Amino acid sequence: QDKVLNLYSARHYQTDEALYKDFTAATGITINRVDADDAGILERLRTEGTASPADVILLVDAARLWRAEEAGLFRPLKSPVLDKAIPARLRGVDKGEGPAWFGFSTRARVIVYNKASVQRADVDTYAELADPKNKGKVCTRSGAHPYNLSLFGAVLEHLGPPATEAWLKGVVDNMARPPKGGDTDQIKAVASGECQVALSNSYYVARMMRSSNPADRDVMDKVGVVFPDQAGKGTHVNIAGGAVARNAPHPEAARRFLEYLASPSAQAYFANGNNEYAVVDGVGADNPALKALGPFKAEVIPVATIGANSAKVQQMLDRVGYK
Amino acid sequence: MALLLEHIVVRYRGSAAAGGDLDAVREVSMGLAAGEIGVLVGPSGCGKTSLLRAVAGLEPLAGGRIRLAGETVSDPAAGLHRPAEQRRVGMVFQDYALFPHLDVAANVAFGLHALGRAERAKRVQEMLSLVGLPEVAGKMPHQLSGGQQQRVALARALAPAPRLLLLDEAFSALDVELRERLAHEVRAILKASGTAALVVTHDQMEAFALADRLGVMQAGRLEQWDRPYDLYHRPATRFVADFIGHGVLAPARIVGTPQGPRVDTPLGLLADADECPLPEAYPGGECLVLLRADDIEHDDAAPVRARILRRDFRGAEFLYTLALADGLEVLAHVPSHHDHAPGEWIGIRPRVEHVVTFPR
Amino acid sequence: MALLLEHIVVRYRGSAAAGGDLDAVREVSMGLAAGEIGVLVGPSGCGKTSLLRAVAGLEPLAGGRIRLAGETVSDPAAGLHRPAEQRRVGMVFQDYALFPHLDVAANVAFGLHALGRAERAKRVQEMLSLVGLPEVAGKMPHQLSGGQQQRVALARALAPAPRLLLLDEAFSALDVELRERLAHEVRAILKASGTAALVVTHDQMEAFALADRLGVMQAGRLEQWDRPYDLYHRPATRFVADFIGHGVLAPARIVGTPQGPRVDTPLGLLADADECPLPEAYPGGECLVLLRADDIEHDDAAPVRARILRRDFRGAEFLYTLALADGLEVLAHVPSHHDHAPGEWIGIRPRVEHVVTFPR
Amino acid sequence: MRLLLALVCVLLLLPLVALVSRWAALDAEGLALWQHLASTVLPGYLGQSLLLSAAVALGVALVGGSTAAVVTLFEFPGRRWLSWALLLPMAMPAYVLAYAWTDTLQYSGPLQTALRAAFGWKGALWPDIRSLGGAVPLFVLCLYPYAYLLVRAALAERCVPLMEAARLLGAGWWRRVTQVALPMARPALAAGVALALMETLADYGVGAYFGLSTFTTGIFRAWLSMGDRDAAAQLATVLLALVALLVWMEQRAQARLRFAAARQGALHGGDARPLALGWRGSAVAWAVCLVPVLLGFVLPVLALLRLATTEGDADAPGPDLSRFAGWALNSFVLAAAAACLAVGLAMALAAARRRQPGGALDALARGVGLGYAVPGAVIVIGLLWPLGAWQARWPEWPLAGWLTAGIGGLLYAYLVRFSAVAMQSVDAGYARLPASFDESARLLGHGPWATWRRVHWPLLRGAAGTAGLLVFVDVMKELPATLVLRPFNHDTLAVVANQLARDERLGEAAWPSLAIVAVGLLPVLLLGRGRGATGC
Ligand SMILES: Nc1ncnc2c1ncn2[C@@H]1O[C@H](COP(=O)(O)OP(=O)(O)OP(=O)(O)O)[C@@H](O)[C@H]1O
Ligand SMILES: Nc1ncnc2c1ncn2[C@@H]1O[C@H](COP(=O)(O)OP(=O)(O)OP(=O)(O)O)[C@@H](O)[C@H]1O
Ligand SMILES: [Mg+2]
Ligand SMILES: [Mg+2]
Repeated sequence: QDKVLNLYSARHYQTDEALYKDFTAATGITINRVDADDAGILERLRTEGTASPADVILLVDAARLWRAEEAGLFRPLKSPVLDKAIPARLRGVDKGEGPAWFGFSTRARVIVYNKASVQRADVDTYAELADPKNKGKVCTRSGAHPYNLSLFGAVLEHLGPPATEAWLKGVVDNMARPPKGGDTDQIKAVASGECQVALSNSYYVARMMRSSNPADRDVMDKVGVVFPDQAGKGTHVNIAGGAVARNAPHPEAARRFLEYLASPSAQAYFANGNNEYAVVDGVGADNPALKALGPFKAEVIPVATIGANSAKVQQMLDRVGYK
Repeated sequence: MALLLEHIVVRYRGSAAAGGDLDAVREVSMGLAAGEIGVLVGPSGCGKTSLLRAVAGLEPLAGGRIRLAGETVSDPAAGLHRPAEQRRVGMVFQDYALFPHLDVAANVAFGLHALGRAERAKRVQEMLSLVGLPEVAGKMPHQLSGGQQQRVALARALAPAPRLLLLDEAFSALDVELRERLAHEVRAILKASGTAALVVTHDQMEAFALADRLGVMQAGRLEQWDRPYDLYHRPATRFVADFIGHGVLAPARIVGTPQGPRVDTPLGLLADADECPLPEAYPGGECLVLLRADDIEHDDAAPVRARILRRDFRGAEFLYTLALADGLEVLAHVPSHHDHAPGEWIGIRPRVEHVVTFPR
Repeated sequence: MALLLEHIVVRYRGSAAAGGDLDAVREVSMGLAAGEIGVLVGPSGCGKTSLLRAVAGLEPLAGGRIRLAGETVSDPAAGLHRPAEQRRVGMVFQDYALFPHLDVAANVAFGLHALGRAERAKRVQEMLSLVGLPEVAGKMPHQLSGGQQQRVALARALAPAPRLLLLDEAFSALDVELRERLAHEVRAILKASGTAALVVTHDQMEAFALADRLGVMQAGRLEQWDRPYDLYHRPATRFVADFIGHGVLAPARIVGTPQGPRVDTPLGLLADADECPLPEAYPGGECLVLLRADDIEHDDAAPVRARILRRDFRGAEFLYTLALADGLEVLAHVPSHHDHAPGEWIGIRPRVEHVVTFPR
Repeated sequence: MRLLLALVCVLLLLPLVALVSRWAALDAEGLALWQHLASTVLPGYLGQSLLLSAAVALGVALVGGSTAAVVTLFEFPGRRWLSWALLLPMAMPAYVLAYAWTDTLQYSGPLQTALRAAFGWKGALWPDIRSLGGAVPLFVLCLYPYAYLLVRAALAERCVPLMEAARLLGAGWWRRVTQVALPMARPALAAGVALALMETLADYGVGAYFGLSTFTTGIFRAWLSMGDRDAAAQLATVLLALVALLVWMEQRAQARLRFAAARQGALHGGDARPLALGWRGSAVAWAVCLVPVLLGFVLPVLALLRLATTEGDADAPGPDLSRFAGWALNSFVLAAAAACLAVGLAMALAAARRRQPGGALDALARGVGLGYAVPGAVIVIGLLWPLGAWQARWPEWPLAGWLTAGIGGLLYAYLVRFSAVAMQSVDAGYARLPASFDESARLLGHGPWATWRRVHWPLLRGAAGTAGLLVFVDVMKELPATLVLRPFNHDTLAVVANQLARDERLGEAAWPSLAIVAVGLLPVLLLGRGRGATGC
């Protein structure tokens, strides 16, 4: 019986500590943890090869999960528990030995807008971000950020290359200022009037809505949130997920950990602690912010395609001058 | 007066461990007229450099007053201290202090920033030619030998035509020939421009050749400040007598003779000496008399005989250290063809032009 | 041989802009026996320092060989270069190079790390007393005068009792008296311990007084390496004749006389000279003869008369620069009581002991 | 010994060589990518990088040089205090400074919001700080201490006789400073500016946050967005080549000067007397010195404190002291160990090169010096590549596993990246020791080691301290390598701050950021206390 679990995590959420503590309390398995960014984690894993001490890898970007799977860094896992708990579209493709990775939470890429100066109807699709009517109103973080790359990859899948590039060009033309800062910065910029429309991950929005800081609530009073494309393909959703490392020295502990992440308590944590959408149905309904945001239609798209698209998207960004 | 020092004092503050405060220059007074060259000699550590630095304005005075061309530049009592860069004083340092980041030409041109480019270049070439280094303008200081560096330092100090030039052993790293030539030319330049100079040297020949006024310092004091000839022949103190030239102070007695007072020395009566003091000048006439090495002639016929203790070859002559029968040691210059070995007895005779006596 | 140089060459690499490579020392050969003191003189920049640095092992040789006490220490042909710290050679630098972070005592003790604490302290005091600075042990180098620094550097070099001592103008910042005393004492120490020394100096008096062997360098070459007396009286080259002492090379002709060959000079026949070459030595007997300032006597009765061009007071004597009727300039040492003014005509007479001639 | 040093250098060069070796992987696809880059973003990257580094270099030279000159050459009330305070901004990581200033000044920040509210003004009251124009002063503020420290040390040991000679040649203080003191300190100034420049070029944090399109941003896009590590490595080598060119040019320009300083008796133990200033001069001196301290330290710290106390999410746990102590300890141990190693290596290298200049060791050392210009994350790639190759070749010797199991890999990466910092400082110190000191010591029977111990070390303690300090604070602030290479459960303050910042919890990130500053200040305090302003 393994007593330790070595975890490489790209989850940068300090509040995850509670999650790990619960696991240790429940199983007696202590967790050794290194967290870094997705790319660094994968690089390290790749280098260590057979000597890697890693058991479980947690990443926060679907494209990365796909790429790591492609690179053969994961060990497929047959787990009835996981198969039952996690919808198939949020898992890796089962090639016979089980899926290589599992999504445990999702976050939606929403549009926030300044309620005072923008009509909700003018910004309720991603496409409208490129519409000339929103000229000088849009602000986003860097196009090269994984959250944006993932969204754009999905757009590329829906529209095809020429239309996507035209759309990106339109977004660039509509920008109030060059891309900079993080998602929260965009929300604040919208609230303060620096720009009127922005993209953000849902959990940042939810976090600000739940914040006890009056300044944050003030911000949220001024902005509206839309789940785009509800009438179309649905809002873009990204996945945070995990996998067993190819050379995991403690595969059994790894399995137990992944299964734990799919357990209701862990899922509730994702929803309540970090304002993500749980993948297990019915969990997290008690998060007031998520409740306030309400249910929404998520786009359905194979993760693999998004992952494969990001290089192409980056080149388009380069061409249209999306920084 | 181009330079006037009145009772100047230079003091270095020191920790008690290092011996406490030190008065490196004590109450020195002297004057230099325009175009005059003053030379300071004295034993190592007697305060020569400190005095020059005070005149240049690099050391504050602890007392006294310095006047340059009539203008008071240092007067601690009045709280006055003109900064060095405003004194228009040129100085060549004991350690040259060339700017290592500038080539030779730029070093020499450093003090010429007021001049136009062409004029400056001309002046630099002029100065470098003067010191015999017209071809090194483009070299860096570290590529020069010691003597070459010293000459560049001299050229640099002369270039801005200072109103007073201070040379601190500025020729020490040069060979005799070059040194004499340079001393001559510098002298000529100074005379032509009416610039006064204060020079420190250890080479007494050079001091005599260069000086209009010669001073001997000891332990911070200026013992004598006089014309070179006078300083040599009429030293004011025992220290000066001892320090200048080769000589010994021998016990003597002044006696009255029909021809006037005479000095009776272990070498016999000094016959043809001028300026002999009266016997009454000293109790019982007992005194010390200065016997320089060139006051003593080797003459095998002489009645006084001395044993050769040591013989130093000095090129043109030997310097003999001799012991009289009574043990008194004297020195004698003897042309180098008189070649006697140590231990031999030879005859000597005094031939003193200027009698110099001191109390015992 | 304590030190043997065989055709050594020291080369500084230089960019083409700075004049390309420079052979600072060219094919110099010389030897020093144990306990012998060799002295090098020569004009500024002639390569003296470079030679010393090569011997010390601080500059690599470009050619030749250096042997110390029988052991080859530098031989570029054999790829041999014994590092400086293994040569047991002491050196006093032209710029002293005292360690600024150590006080005087620690500077002197620097080379004595093999000794015990008490012994070391004793040796330091001994050395400091030798150089006349027993009381500065606790001072820092920058608190010393130039001469004091130089003496500390000397004490530091002497302290570990090196097997060869190199002195690069080690006495230049000292007054004559101290310099002579130190030279004497250092000489005594070297002799007592059988240590050889190679000394660079610009003071010819000092060179003569100190040297067992004296060398004159010029433009990297050692022109002559000889006993001081011989070097003075039998200079091997015109350069040496010119460089050593005060003198001129006057045109002369060697003529046969009944008493043997004689030299006919503008001052008349040199009568009582030894070693006169035969007239056949030069075409037509035409040659140059060395007339030193002390070879020429002032004698109002002499037939040859000369006009005084310049008179330099040198303490014991005047150095007169004289012009003969035909314009030839000669120098003469005249005791300082013969006081003639420039412009006067005086009688002179040659009195040459050793005839030195060169081809015209 | 030389061989050992050469070996260490080769080891440190390995990641750089690995980067260069990726050019071998250039295929048709890679070529197409290069064409794409060249026709779209590359000119922009180059332009922004050059503009940024030129402006930062100029700023660092000006601020660092002038403040160092002011506190060493002049005497005025508060000089000692200021000369210490000027080091404070060094403890401030660039990205933290960026957060602090952005939060304060941005459109939606408290200042603009309040002003707009108070005066009814509309729109942006001043240009956004998150731009190239804003990045320049920011980099200058946190990088000028490099130049300041090195120049201060050089000026404190300035040659008194030379300054006096200049006075006697009629040069007033301005000429003395500009034409003698500063040129003499030029190697130090150049070293400081070179460090600042390399750090600027290697920066990713500020560049990403400000949305700059610098070369380094480009490298990261190639790697992260396009997943093309080869292209990233190739881009990184272009950066390397650029820096190598700059370094080479400066060294050529300085060759004469360095040699001169090494032969001349430039080091003078004498006390350098600073020029006393009147009240007007003192006021100017205060202004010159206080502005960088205020902008680079005091105000940002206040801004961080404001952030920490007002922006925090109430239900997020506040700073937990015991955990902070653990993180701080990790940071401190890593920084101290890396500083010791880097300084030791720099001293050994400098001594060996001084004894026998030229040759392979010189070239190797110069190569190692370039590591600083490579972004930390790229170094990580360069370091992991060879390790991966080794791992694949000899699975029974799991080098990579060993290195990441402890802090060995981290220290290795730190050395690759920060040896340059130590070397610059130590080399600048060595350049001021005249060769005749070594020669004297050798003639007095001291071999290389004894000479080092008894002459070099006592005279270079200041330079070594400076070197150690620089490496220490650099490691404290280092992020990408620490993030990826550290062993399990070994978080440092920088890692924690980064986690929170990435999660856009700037309020909470302010605490570990302040802690970085606090721990970084420890050696600054030590160094400042141990030696006076002119001490060194
Ligand atoms: N490091 C160097 N690089 C290039 N040239 C040099 C170097 N050191 C000396 N020289 C040149 O070599 C020649 C000999 O120099 P050296 O120092 O040996 O002369 P020196 O006889 O000691 O002169 P001095 O009596 O003036 O000290 C000079 O022309 C000098 O310019
Ligand atoms: N900065 C200083 N601090 C303390 N004492 C000093 C300092 N400079 C010089 N001295 C001391 O002052 C005295 C006079 O020094 P100074 O340099 O004036 O002598 P000097 O006559 O030039 O000697 P030298 O002929 O050896 O150069 C010496 O005893 C010296 O030790
Ligand atoms: Mg002096
Ligand atoms: Mg020399």
